[in-house]
Amino acid sequence: MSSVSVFGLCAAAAVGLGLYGLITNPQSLRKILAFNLLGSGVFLLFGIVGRRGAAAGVGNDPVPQALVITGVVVAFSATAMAIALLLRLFHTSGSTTLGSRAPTSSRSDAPGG
Amino acid sequence: MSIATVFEIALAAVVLGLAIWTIAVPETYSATVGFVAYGLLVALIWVRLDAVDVALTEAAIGGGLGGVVLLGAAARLRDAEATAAERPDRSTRLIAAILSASIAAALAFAILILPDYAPTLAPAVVANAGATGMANPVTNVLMAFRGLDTMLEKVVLLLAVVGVWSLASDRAWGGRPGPRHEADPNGVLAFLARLLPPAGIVVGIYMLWTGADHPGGAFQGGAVLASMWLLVIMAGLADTPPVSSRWLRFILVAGPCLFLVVGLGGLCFGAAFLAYPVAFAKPLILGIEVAMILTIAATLALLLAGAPERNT
Amino acid sequence: MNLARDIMTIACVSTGAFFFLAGTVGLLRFPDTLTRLHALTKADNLGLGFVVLGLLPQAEGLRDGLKLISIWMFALLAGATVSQLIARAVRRSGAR
Amino acid sequence: MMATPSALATTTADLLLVLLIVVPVAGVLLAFALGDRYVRRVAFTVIPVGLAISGGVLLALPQNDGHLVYLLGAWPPPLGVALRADGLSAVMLAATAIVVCAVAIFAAADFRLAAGYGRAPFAFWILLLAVWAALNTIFVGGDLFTLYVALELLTFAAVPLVSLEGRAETLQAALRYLLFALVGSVLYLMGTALLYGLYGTLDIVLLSHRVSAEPGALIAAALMTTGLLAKTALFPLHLWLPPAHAGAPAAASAILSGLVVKGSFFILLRVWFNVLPGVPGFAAAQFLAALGAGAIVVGSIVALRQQRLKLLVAYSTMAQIGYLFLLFPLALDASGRLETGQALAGGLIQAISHAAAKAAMFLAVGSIYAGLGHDRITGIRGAARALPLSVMTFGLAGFALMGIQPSGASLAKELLLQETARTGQWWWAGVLQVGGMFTAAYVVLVLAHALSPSDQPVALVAKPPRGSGLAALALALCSLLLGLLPWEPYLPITYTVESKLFGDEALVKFLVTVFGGAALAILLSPWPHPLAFSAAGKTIMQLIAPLRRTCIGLGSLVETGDGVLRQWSTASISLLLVALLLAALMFAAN
Repeated sequence: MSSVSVFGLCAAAAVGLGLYGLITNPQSLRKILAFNLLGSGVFLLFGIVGRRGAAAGVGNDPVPQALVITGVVVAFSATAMAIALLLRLFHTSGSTTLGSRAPTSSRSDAPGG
Repeated sequence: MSIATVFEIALAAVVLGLAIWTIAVPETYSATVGFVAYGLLVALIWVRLDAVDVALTEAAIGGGLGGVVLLGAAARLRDAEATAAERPDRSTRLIAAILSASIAAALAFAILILPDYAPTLAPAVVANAGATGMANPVTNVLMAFRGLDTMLEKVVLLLAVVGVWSLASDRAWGGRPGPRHEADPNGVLAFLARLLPPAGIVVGIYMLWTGADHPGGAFQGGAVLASMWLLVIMAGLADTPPVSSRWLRFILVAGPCLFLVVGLGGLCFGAAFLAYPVAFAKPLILGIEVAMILTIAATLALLLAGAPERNT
Repeated sequence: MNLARDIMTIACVSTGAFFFLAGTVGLLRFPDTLTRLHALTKADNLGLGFVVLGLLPQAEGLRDGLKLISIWMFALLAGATVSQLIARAVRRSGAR
Repeated sequence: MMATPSALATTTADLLLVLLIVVPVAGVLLAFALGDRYVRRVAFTVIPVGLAISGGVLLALPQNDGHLVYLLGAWPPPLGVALRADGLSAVMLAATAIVVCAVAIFAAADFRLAAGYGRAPFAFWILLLAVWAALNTIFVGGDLFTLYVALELLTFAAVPLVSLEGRAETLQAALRYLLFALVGSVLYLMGTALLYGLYGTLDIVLLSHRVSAEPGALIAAALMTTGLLAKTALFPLHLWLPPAHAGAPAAASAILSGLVVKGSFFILLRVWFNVLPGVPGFAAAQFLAALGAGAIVVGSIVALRQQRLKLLVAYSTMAQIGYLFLLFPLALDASGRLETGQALAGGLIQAISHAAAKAAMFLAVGSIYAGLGHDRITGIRGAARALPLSVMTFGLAGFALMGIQPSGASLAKELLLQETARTGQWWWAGVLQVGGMFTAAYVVLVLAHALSPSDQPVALVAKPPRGSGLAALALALCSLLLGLLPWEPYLPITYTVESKLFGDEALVKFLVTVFGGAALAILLSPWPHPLAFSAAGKTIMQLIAPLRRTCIGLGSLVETGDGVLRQWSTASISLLLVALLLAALMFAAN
């Protein structure tokens, strides 16, 4: 088994685990963690693609590497923003879940203009 | 099976074990700790894949600053865990498991059947490296060939800051982000915060400088600088600046602004937007990177600090 | 000469790995936070120290050697500070 | 280096593509650096310039054979990134510029955003410009990864708009939106990685030459499509849309509902029509349209059951998004290949028409809310007298949406109906007609309440500024007149649609739509109906009471089902199911 296959399977498994965690974990923070896991699996996928494209004395195709660096930055910003939202939500309402209390069924006149 | 393969399989197994731990362990805090360890080990995978630039980024972000954000949130939300909603019932979890496994299987299948002849742009990148005078191919892709992506990514970072700040209460708008850190000025943390930053700043600048020809770059260096600033803040030696501060705003836009200006300069003096005149390519790119490292350091630190909370 | 270097590397890195192993076992097996901390810092200081020592003969130049040593120094500094902070937090909260 | 058709000398017109991105980005940076006091001024400097550039693209395109290309850094793909504009991008650019302009004028007078130099205006104006920059990049981006970055830019600009007011439920809506959108973009990114692994480029034109229907490409297509569906909030992946769009301030809702969802939809069009037109095949296209039909039915029925006007309009967006997906099966040619033809043109005109009309609707509802202090549908009787401009705007936008001549929606419907006849897919013709009727239902419902006289004089909490009302009205009129514009230079329209503005046929269509809608509204809306206040109305209502009870029961069932689908775990399970089904259908077709 080459390192590409080993880490390729690892990446696929990370994606699967991330998806599972996103669906089943009730706390938002755990969902954010799962999203990061999912993201790192996808980045590894780029790494494998790049590793297969090693040529011209470069051990890993630099284009996917650059894409991953950009992607990591974006994923980090997303995490930071999600955490800020979550903390603010906790501060405002004391809840940290994405409870799907349907806004349709609330008969109260919630303000929102 | 060579020793390298055994090592790789063991590494993959440990990484997967940590991933399972992160998803399955009941307490959120333990899960977060597991994720930080996972991020550091994934950086090792990147080294094995011969992508050291990415490994540095992953270690600085996935295991480092990202870990700090997540751990901080986990610590602040510890009390909320008791009130959290229940897990979905068993059948939902079973369906979720089957579907996630199917997606993972499809992905694994797609990876394993990738063509034997792998298409690559590595030769093209190496052949065109002369245009920038820099030897690190990743830096060349980021700064020259795909400059637009890098510039837009910096705007994404800035928008994340706007997004985080927009969560402030109206009363705290313009104030300082995050809680005030009071620490013993003679304590060990304050000692570390005086000792480490000079060295850390040198390391950060070194990573930027060496990024021209070797693995490294503005983002990795910026992450080091950001952590130094945060250390000083956490030790109570300095406070976060108020978000209305003019110089802070300028630093936060300096990187993308200079990128934009140089890009437009390429329009006037070079071949196209975001093209560098060959003679000045290296100094121009380094100039952008210097502005960028400041912007990145400030942005990352402020994203970690959170929304403005207090006016004093 | 090369052989001597390699032998030294193998010996030192193995010793380092042993300390890491012992430290991890201690982390898992010791009864309370302070003793676990003790195991952890031993692994960091000695384990990493030996690994760095073992790698020094393989370094290609003075610059690489200095980098290796500074990595060890930074790890020492961070480890010492953090374990001190943890220990103090433990003593304050009274938790064991 | 690959020789591409784009490796030609660039002209001044091509430069417009760069400016499309640079100008709003520069606006974002400048507004951020200068701070609270100047954000609005910066926005109002940037917006006319941006409008002029979009107009310039519209003018320049026919003179350049319908294609503009710019190679960034003079690096040709696959190494570099190209910006390209065709007719589709040009009309979307123009529509976006006009909507942004109108919303900006509305927001400038909106007291919530205009008051002081606080946090909300600072965020709003920067995010508005950022949304614009992201959308422009999406419309001219020629590289799948650049499109990904632009998509993330769009998400990062849209999410804080949702939580601008900082109430707990908007924070929760924003967090849901962010998380679900992130999952969507990760799925998209997965597909991108696979495509790069297979073909060594992410450039759209190069990929279109290289892609073939092999297993890896099919999996990539399914993953990317699903990710984009999640971002577009197509039923049953719409969990985030109603609370997010209903909770934001009016101007932000207009942007979110009118423009932001179109960004991911446009990328989906690019992927299906430009990158891999031969890959998805018949079954997958039918599946997308079936989801669209589901969105129309569920979205409209739930919209009719809403108590709050903003939620009604948000659910209407969900239904209208479904309408957009009807174009996919209609664009198939005989060999199962997607054809850049009239169906695509119809779908795009529908998207533009919806952008203008829905933005106008949200702005009008915002004014009604500001004026009355609430937006309960049962409490807006007499609003037509108190707030004539807003109610008229709502009505005109509603007429435009339901496809009254000469609105853009009617042209789109005409084009799509012709395609159903050409391809022999009569079942979609039925869905198209019913869709129009459902739209009429909730528009008529709101108008019936707003137009009926009130027992006591309506007390206005605040008087909405005239400027903002006029901006919304202008948008509604735009949407209503879109059908008269000459689309042929930009979109592949082959049939001539003779304008039958005042013919008998147009009148019959109008009456059928409106009365069908009225019947649906009476049958499906659970609220006390304004008809019931007159004597004749009472007898009618009594006659149909049993039927109405059944229908309302049915509606309540649909609403419950919608509630289940909008739970996080159900929605994310649906997401994975959609991905797997799409992949299976594509495998079956190839």
